[in-house]
Amino acid sequence: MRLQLSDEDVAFRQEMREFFTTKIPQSIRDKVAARRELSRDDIVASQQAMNAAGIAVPNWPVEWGGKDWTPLQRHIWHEEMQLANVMPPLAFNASMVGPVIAAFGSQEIKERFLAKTANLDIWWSQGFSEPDAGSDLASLRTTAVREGDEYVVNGQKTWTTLGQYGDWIFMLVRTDPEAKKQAGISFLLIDMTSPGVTVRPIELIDGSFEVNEVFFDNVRVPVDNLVGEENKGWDYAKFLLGNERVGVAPVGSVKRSLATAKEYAKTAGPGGTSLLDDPMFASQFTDLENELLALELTALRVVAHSADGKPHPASSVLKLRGTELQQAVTELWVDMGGPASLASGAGEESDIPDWNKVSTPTYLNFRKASIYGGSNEVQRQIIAGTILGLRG
Amino acid sequence: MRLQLSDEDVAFRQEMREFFTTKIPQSIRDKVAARRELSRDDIVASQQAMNAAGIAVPNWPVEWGGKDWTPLQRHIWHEEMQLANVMPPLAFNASMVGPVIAAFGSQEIKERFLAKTANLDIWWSQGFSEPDAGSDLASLRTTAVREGDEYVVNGQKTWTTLGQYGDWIFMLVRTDPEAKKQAGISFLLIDMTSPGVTVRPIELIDGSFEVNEVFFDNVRVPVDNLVGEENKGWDYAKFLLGNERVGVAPVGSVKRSLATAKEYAKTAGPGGTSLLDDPMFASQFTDLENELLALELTALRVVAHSADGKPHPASSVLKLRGTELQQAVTELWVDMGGPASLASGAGEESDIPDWNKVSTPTYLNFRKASIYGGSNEVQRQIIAGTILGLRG
Amino acid sequence: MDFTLDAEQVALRDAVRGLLGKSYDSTETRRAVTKQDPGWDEKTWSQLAEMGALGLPFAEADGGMGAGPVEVSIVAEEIGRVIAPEPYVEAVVLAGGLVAAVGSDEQRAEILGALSEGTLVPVFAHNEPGQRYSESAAGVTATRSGDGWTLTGVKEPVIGGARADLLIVSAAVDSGVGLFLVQPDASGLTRDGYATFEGGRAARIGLADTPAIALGDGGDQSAAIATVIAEAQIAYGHESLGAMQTALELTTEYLKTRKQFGVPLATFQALTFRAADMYVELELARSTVTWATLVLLDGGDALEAASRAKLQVSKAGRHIGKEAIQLHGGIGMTAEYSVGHFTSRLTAIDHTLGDGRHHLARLAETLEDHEFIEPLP
Amino acid sequence: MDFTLDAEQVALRDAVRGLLGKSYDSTETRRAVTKQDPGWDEKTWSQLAEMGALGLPFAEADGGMGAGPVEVSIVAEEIGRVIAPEPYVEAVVLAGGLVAAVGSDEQRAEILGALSEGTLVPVFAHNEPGQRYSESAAGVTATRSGDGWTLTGVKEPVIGGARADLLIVSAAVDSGVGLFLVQPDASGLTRDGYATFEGGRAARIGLADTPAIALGDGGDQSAAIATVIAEAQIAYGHESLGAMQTALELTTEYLKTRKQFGVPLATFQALTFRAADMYVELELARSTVTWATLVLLDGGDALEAASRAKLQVSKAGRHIGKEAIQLHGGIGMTAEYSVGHFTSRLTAIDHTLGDGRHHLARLAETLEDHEFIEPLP
Repeated sequence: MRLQLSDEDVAFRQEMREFFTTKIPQSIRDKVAARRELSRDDIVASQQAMNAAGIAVPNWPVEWGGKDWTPLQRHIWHEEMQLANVMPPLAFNASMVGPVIAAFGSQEIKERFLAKTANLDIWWSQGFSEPDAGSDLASLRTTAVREGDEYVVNGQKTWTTLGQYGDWIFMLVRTDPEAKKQAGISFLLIDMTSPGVTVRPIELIDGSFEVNEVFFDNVRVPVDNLVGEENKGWDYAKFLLGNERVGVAPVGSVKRSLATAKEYAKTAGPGGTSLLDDPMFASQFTDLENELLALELTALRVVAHSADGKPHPASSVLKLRGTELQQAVTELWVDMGGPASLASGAGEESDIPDWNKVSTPTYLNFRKASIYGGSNEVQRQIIAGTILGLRG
Repeated sequence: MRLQLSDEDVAFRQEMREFFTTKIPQSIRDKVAARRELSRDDIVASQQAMNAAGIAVPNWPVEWGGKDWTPLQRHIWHEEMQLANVMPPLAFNASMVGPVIAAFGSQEIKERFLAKTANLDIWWSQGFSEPDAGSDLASLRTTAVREGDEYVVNGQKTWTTLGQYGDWIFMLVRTDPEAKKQAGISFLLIDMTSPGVTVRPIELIDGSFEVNEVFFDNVRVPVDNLVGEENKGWDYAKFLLGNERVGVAPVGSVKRSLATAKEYAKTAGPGGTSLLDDPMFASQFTDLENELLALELTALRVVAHSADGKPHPASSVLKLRGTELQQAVTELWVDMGGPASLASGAGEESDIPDWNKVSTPTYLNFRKASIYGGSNEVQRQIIAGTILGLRG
Repeated sequence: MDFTLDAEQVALRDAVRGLLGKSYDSTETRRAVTKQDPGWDEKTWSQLAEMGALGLPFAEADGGMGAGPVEVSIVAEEIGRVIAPEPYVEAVVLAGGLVAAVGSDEQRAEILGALSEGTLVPVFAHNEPGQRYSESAAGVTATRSGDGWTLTGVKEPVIGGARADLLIVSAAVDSGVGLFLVQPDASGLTRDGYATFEGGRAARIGLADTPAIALGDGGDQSAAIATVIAEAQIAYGHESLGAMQTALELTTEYLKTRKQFGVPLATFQALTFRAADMYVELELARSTVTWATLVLLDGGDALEAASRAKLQVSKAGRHIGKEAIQLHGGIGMTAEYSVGHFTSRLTAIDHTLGDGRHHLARLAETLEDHEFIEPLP
Repeated sequence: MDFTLDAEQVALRDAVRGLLGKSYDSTETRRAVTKQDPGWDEKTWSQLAEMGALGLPFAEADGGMGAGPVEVSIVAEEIGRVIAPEPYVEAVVLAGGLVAAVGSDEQRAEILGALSEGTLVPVFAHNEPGQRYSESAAGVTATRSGDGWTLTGVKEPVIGGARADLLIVSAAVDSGVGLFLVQPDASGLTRDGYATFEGGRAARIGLADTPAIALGDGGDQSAAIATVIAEAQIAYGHESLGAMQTALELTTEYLKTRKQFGVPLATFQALTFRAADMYVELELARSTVTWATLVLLDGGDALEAASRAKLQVSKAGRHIGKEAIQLHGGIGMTAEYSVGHFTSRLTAIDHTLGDGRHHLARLAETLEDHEFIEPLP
């Protein structure tokens, strides 16, 4: 047992800190700090800066741009990024479709896609969820019927995050309607400019447009765009969802957000007094800091034990508690604002500070955190079933 | 809508307050206030004082000693009793077996039992729960086999509260082994001095002995001791459990306990300072007071709507939240004590105040409150199913 | 002690429910209304006036209906059930309440009459940037000027401030906090309106030597302000009750009808138990808020009652608002579906006139004044 | 950064687990031991000594094993797994720790040697009636008397005080808080022992001009006391981890095997989800407590680390202790069954050396000293 990082890891941490605080445009990092929405260009610029330095997709195989980092180093990379207000590489590219193509795709498909995926020259969208499916992913109904060298795809996907920016979409489609639920599903890549693909943005309760419905009406897709084998898509999806759970705890970004809130709190009381002089606020900050410490340390323990890249079952703890704390911090921001938190739509002429304006939309928006990407109910099920062996 | 009590109810409240604070021996009320265990004699003396005044069993039919009170008056009676640190009449007698006998018993059985039951000349125990049944009461296995003018009873009951004091026990027994679960159950009265009845006290985690196992080994019971009809016992039990849920919220006693805690808190800080100057304690007291107010008002609403003596479905809210608050207050007492809360076994020579000595045993003991008498899980099931119509 | 509505009150409730149920028959209808300024429906407002709902708390001599806090609470609760965006609490309870409390005979008759008829919408301009939930006024000062006054400073956010026909502005005077009537087109006045996250409207009101008339005698009105704010807090409590009730109904309906893994969600006890906990929170809040209205009716301590109600509603509203979305899952996050709007509105009310934390602190100051709370006098 | 035990540490854990598993193989065995004074098993204590467990943290020169906080944490956690009543943290970490920190060469060799061998049980007499979790000493004063000192006052509750072979008493001296060695049979000393609710033992120690010898130089030992208390707080954290782990295991086992309505309780998602939440709390507490031990190893800020660990354990221990009983139902309330004893012990530890509330307040004082917490130096 040892607390200290190795000299090598200390140096690595320093290198990352240096990189993220100097090589990512300050203007983009300021936007993240102020919790304003990033444009597509901002996100691309961030990722390309990382990719230029060879650190956008460290989790990929080295031959496709990955790094032979230890799990701890990958964790440090991820934390330092968030502490520096840097947006992580687009998950759909870096954590989802990239690793699937690298693991299961043909050489041809790897060459077609991986470099562009790492560099965000292709913006990927995710086509997994369907209406009426919820957490029951395998009940999907979008079909892909083989006709010669093409699949004809019909159906509808939903909750496609940032689908409005998407160039390509990776899909789970049903290729064998006779097979039982999980069997008969394939993993297919579709050019979103194909005729018959329609993207409809869904407005969220905070007024933002970040998820979409995507409709497929007789979309013709070359069979070359199939990843791996036909009807094996469920296996690839499980692989993907497993990766998704690694690094799911937004520790660094929540730490940064709480630290910033604490700074603002110092003048957010009536007449510019410090809210930290209010024992209830001070206790809440202290408690959240302690809970975040526990979460961060748990993430480190998980990292230290994730040997072969497979997700540690305790990853569910990170997702569950991580989103709870994330939501608690967004709520604290609103509470700090008091009535100023109402002024979400206030313009330039307003006397309300900018941070008050974004607080409540952010709070409302982050209600999603405990729903998307495996709801907290699903995480509890995983913990109860996989870790505690409690199966109904 | 009106806040004020009617003049009549104000007078009634005054009358009750007067009675409970002057006619029940102070020494017994002091014991309750100090949360010390009452002896059997204390409990009998309390109830007999009430019965002498004709107010021990107001919920019974008037001809058997009941009062024609409104539900609100019954509520006031119950609250004033608790605020005055008076132990309510023994529930097994007053709320359970008495009403069942009055409603379903023969004239003969009423005459044999009701007056003595009201006066606690007979101390009743409850023989419903069995080992391995938990909340699934109807799965009971104790049998009563008819042999001539007698039933022969064999089996085991458990969680029999204060069974060590019991003269008689009212039982659910299986009289028709062929019938389905709820059918085939009868309601039988058994003299606990009968040969073959054995009471074994169960020690609880706080070191107290208040529940018991009761064993029945070929106990011969006259058929005259059957209440109502054979195999109709489940109906009577449902009637009884319904009554049990009326007035389940221990509002008055928790209010009294919280008020007393607040008083002690004023000198319980280091060196005799006030813990109420600690904003965290002050907030917690304030919050608990507010929650208790909400509970009390909800009890009043339920009372105002319980027309025919049937339990309002929102009774489950009272049991659920009432026990949560009860437990929260017992925990607060422990927290107020700090390290002095360890000194549960300290004797006369100790410098630790008596209230510290009883705090933690009380806290541990009251973990039962959310388990017994319909666990809080059962209450949630009732709310979800009966009120919200959510049935799996 | 009686917690039931009488026949007339039931009739009022049904009438308001009928009207608002038509005006806001779907999420789409409400969204269409809240997307356009003024953020609410003038026709619905007129209909509320015709029905007498806008004049309920005011004396008949002032053009009102001579009803009381119970009738107001009925309307507020119905507003909440469909989260109607009309500024009922803001104009009637808060602004109207101040006029009724301190206005001269003339001011009362003129303003409350027009308000009751639906032809004049007054709002209370009280919040100031950087002052959180302060009940005093530090950022706007009033100066005598001839027979009248001038005001200088900034009020923000002022709910409904952009559409208002009349502003009632709190301002620092020598003796404390005064109240002033300001015309929206008065000189030196600027107003910049904007939408709030739940579909409401607020504004920044800038005042620069803006002419104003004292509401009442121009002296310290702190006590009246505190009382009227308490009345509004309690009315907001009822609005929240309505919203929580609908959020719970939407959630239980969803659990009953929505299937996952081939069975209704209501099969999953982990979900239905959470719905049960929502019900518990709602009923406890309902008890406290209803009690607070009865305290007003009884002439009891309005400030204490309001804080108790607001605290309970704050906790219940957060719990129910969050759980309603979570138990819906993804659909609950979308603006096209209804439930999220209820969560939004509950959040907005929570942060209007003091959230739970604020009222807990206020109540904590009086903790040692009583042995325990006696709810019935 | 490494959170894993090395081979020697694993061997220590297995050895202690083997020993304690035999000593406390059932609830009945433990109850038999705790019902009789001194409330623990002298034979088990001797075996722990033979194994070297009692001398772990002490220098070899003082008769110890020269190991460190990690090894101590391993023993404490095993103690907690079976809630062994032996006063390990009390005698070794707390009393022994004070001697190691401030004792003279002679005192260290004499006391720590005998402690390590299991022949002398010292305890720290520090709590005072009415002083809550104070780290100073107000109720006992030390007065110089010839070469030595005399002490007057009351210490209570002193955990293990009745059985102790040597009392280390904190007392007010001119320069602050001094530490003194007092023989249990010293003149003017009275001790009244009693059982504590979880099966432990405590005592009132009365001192009246009782002769004492200074531990160390007789000056202010506040800093050393604070540090050693922090070490004990962290060790208690490990004891709690062990107890929480077993409470969770008992609960999951019960849910798997116990049937109700004809099916195992594990069928009810409302119950299994709550077990999942217990696991979450346990793992988060485990991370923090383990980190705190590594901070000790690294020579970091012991007081901060201890408060962070104690706060997290307090919350987790309450949650897990309550839920473990609730998910068991009635059987969980009985002394014959195991789980309630774990809840009792967790409650006792929580209120020893500061509960979560106390440590939260302590940490809040340093809230503005850092931007955020950096756990790895």
